[in-house]
Amino acid sequence: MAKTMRHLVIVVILIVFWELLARSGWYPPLLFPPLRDILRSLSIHKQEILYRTCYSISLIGKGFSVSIGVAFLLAGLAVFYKPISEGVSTLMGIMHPLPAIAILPIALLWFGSGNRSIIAIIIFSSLWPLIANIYNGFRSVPATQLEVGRNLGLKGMNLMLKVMLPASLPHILTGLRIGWARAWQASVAAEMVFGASGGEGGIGWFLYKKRFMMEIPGAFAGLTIIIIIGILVENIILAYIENNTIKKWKMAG
Amino acid sequence: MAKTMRHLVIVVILIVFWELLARSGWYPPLLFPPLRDILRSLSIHKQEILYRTCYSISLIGKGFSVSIGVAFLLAGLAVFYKPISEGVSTLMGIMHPLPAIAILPIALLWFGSGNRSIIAIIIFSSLWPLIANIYNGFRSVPATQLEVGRNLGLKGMNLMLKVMLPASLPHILTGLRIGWARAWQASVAAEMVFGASGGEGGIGWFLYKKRFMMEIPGAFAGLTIIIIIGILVENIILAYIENNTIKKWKMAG
Amino acid sequence: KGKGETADQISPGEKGYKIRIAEQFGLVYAPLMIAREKGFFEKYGLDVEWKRFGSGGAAREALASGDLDAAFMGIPPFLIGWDKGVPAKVALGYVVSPVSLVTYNPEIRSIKDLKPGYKIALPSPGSVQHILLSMAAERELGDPRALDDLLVALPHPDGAAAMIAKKDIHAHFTTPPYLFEELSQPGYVEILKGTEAFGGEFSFNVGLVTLKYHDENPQGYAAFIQGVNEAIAWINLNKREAAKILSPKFNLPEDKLYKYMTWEGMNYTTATYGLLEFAEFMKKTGYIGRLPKDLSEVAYENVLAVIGKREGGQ
Amino acid sequence: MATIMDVEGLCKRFQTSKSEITALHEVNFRVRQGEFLAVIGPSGCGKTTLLRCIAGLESPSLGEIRINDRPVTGPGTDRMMVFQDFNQLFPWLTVRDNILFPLKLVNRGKNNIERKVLAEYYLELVGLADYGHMYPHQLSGGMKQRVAIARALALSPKVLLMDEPFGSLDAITRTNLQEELLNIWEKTGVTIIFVTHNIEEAIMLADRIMVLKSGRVEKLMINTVTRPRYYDSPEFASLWEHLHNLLQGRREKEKLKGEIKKEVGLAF
Amino acid sequence: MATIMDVEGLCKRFQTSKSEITALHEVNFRVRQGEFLAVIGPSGCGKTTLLRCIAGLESPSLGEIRINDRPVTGPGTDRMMVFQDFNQLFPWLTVRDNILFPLKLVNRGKNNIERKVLAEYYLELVGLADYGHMYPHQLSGGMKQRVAIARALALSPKVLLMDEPFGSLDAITRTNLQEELLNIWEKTGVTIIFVTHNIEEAIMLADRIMVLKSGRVEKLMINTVTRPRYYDSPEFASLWEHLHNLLQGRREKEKLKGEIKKEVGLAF
Ligand SMILES: Nc1ncnc2c1ncn2[C@@H]1O[C@H](COP(=O)(O)OP(=O)(O)OP(=O)(O)O)[C@@H](O)[C@H]1O
Ligand SMILES: Nc1ncnc2c1ncn2[C@@H]1O[C@H](COP(=O)(O)OP(=O)(O)OP(=O)(O)O)[C@@H](O)[C@H]1O
Ligand SMILES: [Mg+2]
Ligand SMILES: [Mg+2]
Repeated sequence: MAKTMRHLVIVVILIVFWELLARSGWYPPLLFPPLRDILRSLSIHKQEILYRTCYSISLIGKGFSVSIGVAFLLAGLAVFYKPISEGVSTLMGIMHPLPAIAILPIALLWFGSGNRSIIAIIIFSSLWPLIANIYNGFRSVPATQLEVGRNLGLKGMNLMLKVMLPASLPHILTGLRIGWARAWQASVAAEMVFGASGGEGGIGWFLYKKRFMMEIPGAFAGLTIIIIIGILVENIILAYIENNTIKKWKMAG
Repeated sequence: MAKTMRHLVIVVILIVFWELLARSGWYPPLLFPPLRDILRSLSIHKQEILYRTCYSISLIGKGFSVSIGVAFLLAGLAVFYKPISEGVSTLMGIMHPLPAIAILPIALLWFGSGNRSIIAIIIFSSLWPLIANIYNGFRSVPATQLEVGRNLGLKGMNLMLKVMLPASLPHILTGLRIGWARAWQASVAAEMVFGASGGEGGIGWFLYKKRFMMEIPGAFAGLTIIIIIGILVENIILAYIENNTIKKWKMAG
Repeated sequence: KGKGETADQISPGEKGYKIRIAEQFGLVYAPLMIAREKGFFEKYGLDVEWKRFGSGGAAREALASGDLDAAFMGIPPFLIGWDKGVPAKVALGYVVSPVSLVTYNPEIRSIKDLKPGYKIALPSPGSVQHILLSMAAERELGDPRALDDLLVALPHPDGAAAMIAKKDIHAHFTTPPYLFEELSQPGYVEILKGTEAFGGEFSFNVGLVTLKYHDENPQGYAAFIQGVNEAIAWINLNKREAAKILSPKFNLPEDKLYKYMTWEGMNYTTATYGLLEFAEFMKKTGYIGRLPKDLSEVAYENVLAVIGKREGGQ
Repeated sequence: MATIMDVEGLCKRFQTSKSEITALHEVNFRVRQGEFLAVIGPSGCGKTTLLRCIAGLESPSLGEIRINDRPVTGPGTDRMMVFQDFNQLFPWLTVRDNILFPLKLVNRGKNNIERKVLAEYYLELVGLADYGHMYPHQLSGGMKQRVAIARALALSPKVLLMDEPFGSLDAITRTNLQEELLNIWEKTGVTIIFVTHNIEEAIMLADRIMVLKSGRVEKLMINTVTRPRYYDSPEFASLWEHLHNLLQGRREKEKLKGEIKKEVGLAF
Repeated sequence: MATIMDVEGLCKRFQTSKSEITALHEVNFRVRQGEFLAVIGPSGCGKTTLLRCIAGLESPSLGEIRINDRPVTGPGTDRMMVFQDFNQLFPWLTVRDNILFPLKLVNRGKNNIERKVLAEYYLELVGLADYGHMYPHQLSGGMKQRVAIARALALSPKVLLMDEPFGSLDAITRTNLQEELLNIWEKTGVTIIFVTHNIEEAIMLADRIMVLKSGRVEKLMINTVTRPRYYDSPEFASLWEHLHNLLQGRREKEKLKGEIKKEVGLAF
């Protein structure tokens, strides 16, 4: 709790700093709106923002769960089969420096301009950190625990599920944390560059529209939501999982 | 060497796969060019590509070195002063989920439309992973080595430079690796979304132009270069540093 | 007014006015590229700092932040900015260009056939294309926002790629060279032309100058107008040579570029068409919140002089 | 008493990138039902490798291991291993669940209630009845080793394999656990093979002591000290002396360098 | 011989989030120049804390430590600590550089050549003259500890503080190192305070043995066994027995539970 309080204090300092800058007159208020305007815009658009946020989250949900599945599959196979491990590491070497935006044209070509492209971008950006962390996790399971598992007659899939998975939880959570941040970033970026369709579209599309209609307080309202969601997921959901697992068990990554 | 060979094999398989897809006729050749066209485009534009790549690298060099400096400073202060550690962690919580693209409008406002904005985006995207890893590294220096340092009369800056820095090298290298990938991604993405300034512009601007004029083989030539640079930095420069430091010393992150 | 007069009196050879101009990329910006290549601005004493932007949105924000003195964009995006307080006015017309809604789907022959489930790509909300589509929707479907739920915002090249790949996108409201590229594919047809939607000719792009620059650098302003004027005049007289000069810039064969530049409906001209019509429509349909009381609110004296001649003193 | 385990001609070679290491050379011995066998020897002599072969975690290069005349082909819960490592409990399970989890796996006990009763019984046996709800990180090293012993015993293995289980404990905790282990051994009658490099520990605990050196059985002797054993008894001291000399050889000053070389050999 | 170190009324309390732990209660003793003092005691009795206070890595809550009558206020190279941890060498430096680095720091030796000669001398002293170019990860545990000793000696400290330096080594390596340490001690005449929880080790090495229990000096006795010492001499056995009883107290079966509680207390 004390930690949350201190974080709040810092957030308040940042907000005050923003407000001072906005009122300083150094920047045109058109582009650097005071807090009041941002809040007003938030309250005006709250329904749309809510809808778009849920929409973004649903897209991320789909993409991220595919990523997680594929990452577990590949990392699991890579632990047991050397050639797969080589293949995955080469693919990662090639794909990691590629900005997700650079693959937009190919995504468009293969998946069309709809949600599927955005989901593809989300998968593309979250897959590599997930694989890397899960694979690392699997490889750093204490040898003794693995052998205890084998001594108990576990092998293959069973050993994976009952020993390797819980034993690599700290790394898996790190992977989820980074993967989530990247998925969220990718979904917003994809919609901002790439646009989305009017009826549908997530918070990135909201930002995009507000920017093009020069409703800058609205754009900042969207940014605020992105930040808040990021903090919520990080500090509430992931922190909750951590507190009830690896922190409770004192497992270190 | 054997490893490099195996990686090469995988790359060749990927290229063959691409060529087969391109020739299959499933996708319009205008959008999915065969390898020959990409290579031709590479050779036609080799001068421009070379120039633009160097330009991108120089921008990244500037941004990345600022990032590294700031990251060391903040991580170093955070290790010694608790309030700074809290502040940095809150800032990271707020900033990490923000896609670099979403801060483009603000960058534009604060830094103008020139290189400085692109450098700002590069700094923004590479700073957080650098800080996180360096800070982690400093905190995981073996207590015994720190105490040996203190026993030898080292403190403050000296202890930092002579013990903590080398002892946290594995984490620092991880940070550099991730930070580099993010800086490179950000510079390409920023130029693609944002344009470039003056008469100049990097490889992202090249991609942008080629896409704009629907010269798809040229765009893929640009992508190829991005991939190659990524692999070079990762497998040659960083691998060289690793082989001559932490691998030689068998230090584990 | 007096300032318009001084503009005409600038003689070649003077030096030293700084101006920051947005350099954008595309066929419609050909005159600007010619002016740059042939030094028409320098000829009138301008010292140009070129700034590149990836989108009109970014250029508009730069105008607002005072980072830029002059930029080119469509009338609707300008009006949206004006409505929100971007301190700039129209300094000259620039180009009249074909802009059309293209489809490859034989079941779509007019916008009435665009039923839910189809998707229409255009560059961004609030763009010329978006407003034109609204105008057509109002006329033919009775509701300016009837098609809004079908829109997909895609940058031109991505839109064209999606059209050619026939993935998800069924129609694309686009401009040259994508328009030409798409129409040269078998089975791709125009179902709505910009002029039909608008009901006449309109400036596809206009030149904007910030109030600050206009007021503080009357000579620079005049030189800018002169430079663009001369470039446009030169291009209209020397299309062949212009194609030759610009062909390496666009990486296009000279012939193809010439064909594009002389396409029917492509007209580089400093006259401004359609300013008020756009404003009225956008006010009526809620894209902007106010209407200029008087054209002088959105355009400088030299434009008013021309419009006064052409549009009967509105 | 009947023979429970036969080790015949056991050889184990490891292929490394540079060379081949022979960890065990032709090891032969038998273990009787209910016996307590200690294995001692210098570092690297093959003690762990021997236990791992018996546990089925390594397969022999040559030779055979038979439990009740059936050859060992892989790991199984009839031979439970207790490691030196404090890390051998699953940190995500409570002490009780660490014992219940293998019981469920091998389907011991008819239902959950019966298994819980079993788990409590073995926790009681190692003196940890009150700690079932705790997580491993909340226990001291000695307590963790006791849980590991309880877990192994709960599966009622034919043979309990213990690889320096008290190696990282301080002297006093160690002495306590040795006494407890003897108690449990007496109560359950389980067969124990116990690896250590501590001579006192071997003498305190075992019926027979096997001295392993460079992968060969140097000696397999009966522990003549009568139980209960005391450190200060003359028999204890003489056996200690005997084993100490066996292990160290007649060491001269000059040998020191040679020893260092051997250490380096291991480190590379 | 002259007194080199005075410890007077030393108390050390640790503030934890839940309570205050008193690790040392009123510890008083003196160490003579060139003496070899062993400190033994059960886990958690405060041995490490005592060494750390002397090293200046912790500051006393009460009382004072004086070296040659000057009070200790912080770490310094006049008191060099050798830790139990194999991790105490800097992995990024070769064995030689691990010794040269502190020499350069404290400006010992006039120039680099002189410092190199010094480093070689101490490497020779611990029997590692041939290993100067190697990195720590290429050495065995015992060799690493010898390098740490050489590094500490190279700075010619007044007092060498050793915190269970041989704790994680196997019996044979340990015996060798004990002999070597005695040799070095004789050659250099350095004062040594040596923490261990191994009774034999304390008897083998020390002039005097201090028994620490719950942060108090339970006993500070002169080691009456004459050098060279043998494990099988009757004096050795009787001192061993005496210390063993002192450490363990008269332990009854019922006490076991109490001990476990204590362990849990530590683990929390
Ligand atoms: N997986 C392996 N690969 C290669 N060599 C191995 C492997 N396991 C053990 N060895 C080698 O086999 C020999 C015997 O090792 P083992 O671990 O059985 O010794 P130990 O008697 O248990 O030693 P310690 O007392 O140090 O635990 C050593 O030389 C060791 O280096
Ligand atoms: N930094 C600290 N904070 C809180 N308590 C501490 C700290 N350091 C030591 N203690 C406590 O002080 C007491 C003495 O610890 P110390 O490490 O000196 O024991 P020791 O005799 O060295 O034990 P061992 O043989 O296990 O090394 C213990 O109860 C320990 O928990
Ligand atoms: Mg072993
Ligand atoms: Mg200690």
